[in-house]
Amino acid sequence: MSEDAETVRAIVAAHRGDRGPLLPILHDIQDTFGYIDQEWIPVLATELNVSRADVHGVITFYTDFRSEPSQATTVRVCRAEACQSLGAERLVADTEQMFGVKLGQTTPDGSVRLEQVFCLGNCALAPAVQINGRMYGRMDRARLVEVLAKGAES
Amino acid sequence: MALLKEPDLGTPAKPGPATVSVEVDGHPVTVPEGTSVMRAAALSGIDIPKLCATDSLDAFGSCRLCLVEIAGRPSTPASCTTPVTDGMRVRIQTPRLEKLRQGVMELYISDHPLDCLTCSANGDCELQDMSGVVGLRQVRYGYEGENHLDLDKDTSNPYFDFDPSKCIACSRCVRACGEVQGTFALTIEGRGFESKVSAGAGELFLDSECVSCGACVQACPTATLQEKSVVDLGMPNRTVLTTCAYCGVGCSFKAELRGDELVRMVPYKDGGANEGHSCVKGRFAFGYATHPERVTTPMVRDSIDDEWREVDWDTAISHVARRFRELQDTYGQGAIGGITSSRCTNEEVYVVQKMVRAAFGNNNVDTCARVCHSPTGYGLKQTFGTSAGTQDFRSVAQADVIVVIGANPTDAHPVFASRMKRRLREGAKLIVADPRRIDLVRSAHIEASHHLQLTPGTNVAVVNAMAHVVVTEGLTDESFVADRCEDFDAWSEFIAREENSPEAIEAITGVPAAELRDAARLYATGGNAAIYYGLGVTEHSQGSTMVMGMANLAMATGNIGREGVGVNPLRGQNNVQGSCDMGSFPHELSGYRHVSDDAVREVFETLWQRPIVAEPGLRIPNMFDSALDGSFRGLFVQGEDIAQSDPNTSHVTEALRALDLLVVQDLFLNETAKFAHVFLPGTSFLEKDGTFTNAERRINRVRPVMPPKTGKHEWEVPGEIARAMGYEMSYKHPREIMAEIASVTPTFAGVSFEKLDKLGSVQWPCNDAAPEGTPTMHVDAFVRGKGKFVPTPFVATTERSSRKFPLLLTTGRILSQYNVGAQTRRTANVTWHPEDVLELHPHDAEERGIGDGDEVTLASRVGRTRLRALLSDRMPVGVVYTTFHHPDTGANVVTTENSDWATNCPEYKVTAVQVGKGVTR
Amino acid sequence: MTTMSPVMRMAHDISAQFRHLSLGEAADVIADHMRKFWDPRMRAQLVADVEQAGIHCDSHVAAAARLLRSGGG
Amino acid sequence: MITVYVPRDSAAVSVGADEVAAALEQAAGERIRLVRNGSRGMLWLEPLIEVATERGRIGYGPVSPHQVQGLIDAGMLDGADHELCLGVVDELPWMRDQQRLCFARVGVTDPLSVVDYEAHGGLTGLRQALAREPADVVAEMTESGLRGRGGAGFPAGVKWQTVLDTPGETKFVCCNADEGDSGTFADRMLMEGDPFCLIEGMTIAAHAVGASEGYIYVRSEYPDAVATLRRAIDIAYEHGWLGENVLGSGLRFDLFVRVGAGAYICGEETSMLESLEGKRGMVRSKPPIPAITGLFGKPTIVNNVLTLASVPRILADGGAAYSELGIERSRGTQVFQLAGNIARGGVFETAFGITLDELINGYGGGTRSGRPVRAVQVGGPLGSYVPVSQFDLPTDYEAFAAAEAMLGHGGIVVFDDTTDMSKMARFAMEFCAEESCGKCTPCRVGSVRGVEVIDRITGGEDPDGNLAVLNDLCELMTDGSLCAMGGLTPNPVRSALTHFPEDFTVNHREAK
Repeated sequence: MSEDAETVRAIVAAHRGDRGPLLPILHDIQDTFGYIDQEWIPVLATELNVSRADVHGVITFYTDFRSEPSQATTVRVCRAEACQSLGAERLVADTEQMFGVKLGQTTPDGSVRLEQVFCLGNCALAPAVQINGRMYGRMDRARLVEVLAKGAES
Repeated sequence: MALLKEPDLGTPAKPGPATVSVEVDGHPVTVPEGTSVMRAAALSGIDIPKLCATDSLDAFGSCRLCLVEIAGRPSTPASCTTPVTDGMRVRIQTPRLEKLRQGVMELYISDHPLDCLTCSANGDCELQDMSGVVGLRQVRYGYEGENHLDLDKDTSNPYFDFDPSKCIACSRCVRACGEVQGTFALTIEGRGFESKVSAGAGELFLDSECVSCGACVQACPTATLQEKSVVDLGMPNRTVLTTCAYCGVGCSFKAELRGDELVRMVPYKDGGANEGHSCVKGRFAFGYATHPERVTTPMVRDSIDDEWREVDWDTAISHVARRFRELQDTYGQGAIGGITSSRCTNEEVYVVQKMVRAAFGNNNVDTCARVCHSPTGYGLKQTFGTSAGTQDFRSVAQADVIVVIGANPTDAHPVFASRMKRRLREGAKLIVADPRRIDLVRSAHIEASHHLQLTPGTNVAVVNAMAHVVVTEGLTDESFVADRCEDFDAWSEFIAREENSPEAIEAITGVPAAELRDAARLYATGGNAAIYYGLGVTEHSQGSTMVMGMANLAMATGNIGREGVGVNPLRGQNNVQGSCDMGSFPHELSGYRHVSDDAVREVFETLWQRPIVAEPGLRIPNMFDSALDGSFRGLFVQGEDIAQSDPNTSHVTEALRALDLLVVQDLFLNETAKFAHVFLPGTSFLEKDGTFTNAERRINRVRPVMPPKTGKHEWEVPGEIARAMGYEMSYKHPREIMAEIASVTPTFAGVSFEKLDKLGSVQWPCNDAAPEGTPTMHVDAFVRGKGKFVPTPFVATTERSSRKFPLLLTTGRILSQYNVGAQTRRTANVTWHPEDVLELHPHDAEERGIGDGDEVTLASRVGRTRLRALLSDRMPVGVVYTTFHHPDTGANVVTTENSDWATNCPEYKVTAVQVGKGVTR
Repeated sequence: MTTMSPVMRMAHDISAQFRHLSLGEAADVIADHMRKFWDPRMRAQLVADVEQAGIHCDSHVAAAARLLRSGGG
Repeated sequence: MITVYVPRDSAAVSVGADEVAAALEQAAGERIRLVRNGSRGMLWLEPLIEVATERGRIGYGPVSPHQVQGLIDAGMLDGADHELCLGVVDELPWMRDQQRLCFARVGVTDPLSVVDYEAHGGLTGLRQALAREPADVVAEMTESGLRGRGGAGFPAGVKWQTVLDTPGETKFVCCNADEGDSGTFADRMLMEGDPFCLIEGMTIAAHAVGASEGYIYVRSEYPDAVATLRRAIDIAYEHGWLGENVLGSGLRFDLFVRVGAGAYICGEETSMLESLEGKRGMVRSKPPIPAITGLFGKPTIVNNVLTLASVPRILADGGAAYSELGIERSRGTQVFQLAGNIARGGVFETAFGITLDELINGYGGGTRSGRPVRAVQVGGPLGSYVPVSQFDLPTDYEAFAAAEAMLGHGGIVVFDDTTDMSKMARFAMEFCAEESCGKCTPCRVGSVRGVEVIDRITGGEDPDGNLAVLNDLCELMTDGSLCAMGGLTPNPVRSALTHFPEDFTVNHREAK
């Protein structure tokens, strides 16, 4: 914990001088650790001279921030209108069926996490899916299987 | 009176003259620029429905109940967030608006328990009220939809519960915690429909940063945050307006009763000192008043080794009178004296000093201010001409630079601290001079520009160096000095000497010269600069010198005589200002007039029909010394626990043991009472009728919430003793005492209970020249005419660290406890501070093999005690800190007899000590 | 460390504050302070203590005590 | 060396552009100079390879990686014909008919090449601006008639004038790049395809109003745009386009990219400011307006990406030239985005006034599924569903408003006749419930109840009564919400109810 706390402090230090730096800091922490541990909230509060509640309120407002560590491949299926017009809801159903979990859940073996997302900016090539940060267009069940198989290699 | 419901105008007042005229449903009203439509409507007599708006908080615009129509605009803006414009025509009652409001309420109620009839807030619920106001008749969504009804209640706080199932997510609690209190312990967790109030990072209230000030409870419009006492006892049905009896802030409260039972204390919005805010002590910690350990019957014993014997009042009083007279007959008129209490009312204090002066026939009267703010009295009298702070609390909102020296307002004066922090969040700069890194130095959203972390005992060197920078860098306000002050040249010659330069004093104070120079420049050039100080200034061998040093600095920079500036003591106890005002000092009659002044004495002699001794009497430490040498034999102590609060406990107790008659009047059998021969039960503030004067010279009414549990008003007792001693002194009501005070004290000439009842409070001087009181002093001229510069050479205390006692101990307070703890220890406040601890730097701890929480021995040249260690980097290396709230610890066992050269105020803040692991030797 | 009487200790504390003044000025200020704030018994005690201390007494304290004695305590 | 272009745009990459580029490098690495350009915006053709020839840039697409070798073998590098060959890209009707001001360089240049940028007219506007007084620059903006492209259509010049007129030592320029609306991707394409244009626009804005710092708030769903912008900003600093002395003019302007964290509401300008301050993205009440009390309480310009990207051209050619384009009070060009179930989706920049029909059935080629169009949603998830019967509507802010629709940012999502419009109405409420900041009651609670009520209606539970409740709720959300999120959510719901009432009846649904 203390070593991690030092890392957290170093991340904060890298943002000294930035205005309103909490979001960039939270992003960096999540990029570094994959999540934001509850125990770092007091460290952040002290370093940034805000209250613990301030930090907690921000973390819980934004859906990007996770409070639990996760090794899973994140599959985010776009459910916004443009993707719905080309069968996003069917893709969601297919994906849920493939992995046996609902959106917002992680497979029991911890390998894949399904999430919904509203718009990836790929609305002319719908439906869109983002897998570990990379975007795919014209997605369907078959292509998803293919991409995930490839992704496992790279 | 019936239960007082204060009007809520929805949004805070805007400053400035009323210049903008608008029409609300045809009613014209003129308001200051920037006023919200909601407030303008309220001022015109029309309440717009609202839930998230309340006039203690900035407009938020979330509930959408206050929508209005404005001529010429198609939309329906929220009236709370819409400022008025001249000529605006507002409609608040139209079919469209009524439908919208019903729609909003329909949504609220679709996610709210339907238990109004059994709800603890029934009758005091804004949600309930608004349902009625908007005429809600049905909830067409039904109650089966998504909801928050199964959320768990948090009952962790000893004073209030949090029931999120009743929350309407208006954020009033969150905003109150931030805007009013400045703690930011609350937030909204999540977003959208999942939004929910969270203490800290999803913690229980008790585990969070919450300081239990009650602002959130006060702000909550539903039963979500509610006092446990209301849950247990039910809604109060009548109100008594009164004044808190804890610190010198002097908050106004509505004591709310159900029948004769006090249910809760609610801060009063019209209270000049607190403007609707409170702290954990005043708001919640009043249970001591009805604590079973209260003594309510007089008791007598011949020897302190005997058991107490309960007697009736007449027996007790005649016993006291007889014994006092006997001692005077045997040992002389000056062999007895009295100590007045800073916790009692002005009227109660006045009669005690009158008893001493008129019935005892001497000036052996002193007050517990001796051990806290007597140097303030001396120092400000010498320089400015009167023994009191220069500003009202409101003034801090105009300060651009705030200097806090030897004070820890967030713990000791929390409500004022909140006002100060609000100003700091608005951008005022802060300089803190304190050996400890107190919360103000750095806490959520507050950060001092400079923390002058000086070695204890070197205040004067620091203030001299700041003045040195002002004088030598040409930052003096020359016209102010020339027009308003005297003796500047001698002082400036003294202060400009090299020995006072920051570079020269760095070695003494440990404060880097550059930091000090920057701080001095900021003070001198940063706009309105205000100094606030506490016992970290006064309780030193040079306490009085330091007070004068600060006064010099303020005068040199022209920071006196207007809003936003000044030199201001933060008084420790509720009525320490008042007890001093009332003539409790052995050298002064009421209004700070020396006993040697024939004209002043004559006023009293004429009225009292007794000669007044023209020479000063004994001060408290002198009384102890004289008791030990046998010349002082009898003492009346009103509401002060000198055996716990005064320094060098063994010396004090020896002196008390030496007395032939010690009469103690108090609520509880305190430490001092162990040495008493007569115990007279005192009354709590809930039983008192009179006035307290706070740190800003504000005279507030204290009104009885319940009859005296002792069967006698405390103000009656000195009169009865005096009468039994042969001096006729009687009043039918405390208002007569105030009338007498006003008749003999020019600064109080205009004060009366009638005026206080009418105006709420007044700040002295209150007389023909200032019939409604004086918020800011020394505006056109100083009370003494010209402000006097007094050279203040730094003289190091003789209490120094040594090989045997290498650390310096300094003492202070903590938020939840108060003074010797007699009151707060008898409430649930012990939850937060069950024992005194010794704070020390991890380095000092490591050197001694001490771990966090270890039991340690604390020893000084005069005594030793034991307590638990708290490792804290708030402390500098070499300095340790503790509080004196618990008699078990008895921190004053180790403090010395060193005292302020001018006033004998003890040097609590510097004691050379050693700390050892374990309870050895 | 010799034990001083309380009044002597206080007198020394006061006189220490006025080292920046000449002996004569200091004595005036110190004596004036004692007249204003000290019970006459304490002043009398100081005069007695100073006499007893003789030449070992601090010069400022002694000078102030002389003024107190001549000024009628 | 033959210059070959393969887009780096993330839409192109999402359908294999990286793999195509890799295949090209492998097959002809030594013969070609491969430029990763932005996308031309003809997204149905991605991955689109362009080969520079004497005739112009010849396009091939859409290309699969495995087709690359065959294309080379067929002489693609010489511009030879092939079944995938599209001819000269600039001469395709889709490209030819556009009036590309904002998107002039997008797809044409290497987005991070300063040489390309200046060679294609970059910095002209900034140089013009720096040579003039701030007030003149603002006047030029006012004259152009440019209205905010983020959706609300507020005149940019008026906003800038307010910031200019508000005294303050510190002022900010904030770019709202939180493009969260479904059906919009032009901001992303511009940031990925011509980031210097945005930087230049913001710098001009800074000069015009006296700002010294700028922030681009990009949603986290756009990692490629973030990376490209950051790189572009570094390059701009290296070349003195940003920093303490912009182009030697003495102007100091520092520019930062900030990344959102998964909150649609942060596209609302006050919520975005809160987020930039490191807080929860809670909507602020207005007044005060951000132009006076904005980021950290300072006077602040908040403009959308395309608004700011329009600025360099306005300054280069003059406000009058810009205002000659368009109709009525909708001046200049709009970057339309054709999305959803459409045969030829992408961006199409043209002057205001073009009809929906021309865009959808003309350039867009109707649905991708080949079925009849049933409705289009214009202006994002808060925009109305427009039925085919209204396809003759000219794209003009006021004309759309009159038809109870919203042109917004010009995003158009097409749905075919299999779409159940009651589901889309329900989704509008669901989306609002998912993304509401939670501050105001109509939005926080109303959206949740909206979903429940629509479920009751479509479930056949007292349809008339519940329709009345839904109508009241829509009215409450429209009139009572704090911001556009709650205030406009009724648009898709109401329009679906108005134009497709049959979709809300049980019988119809059971038949489907």
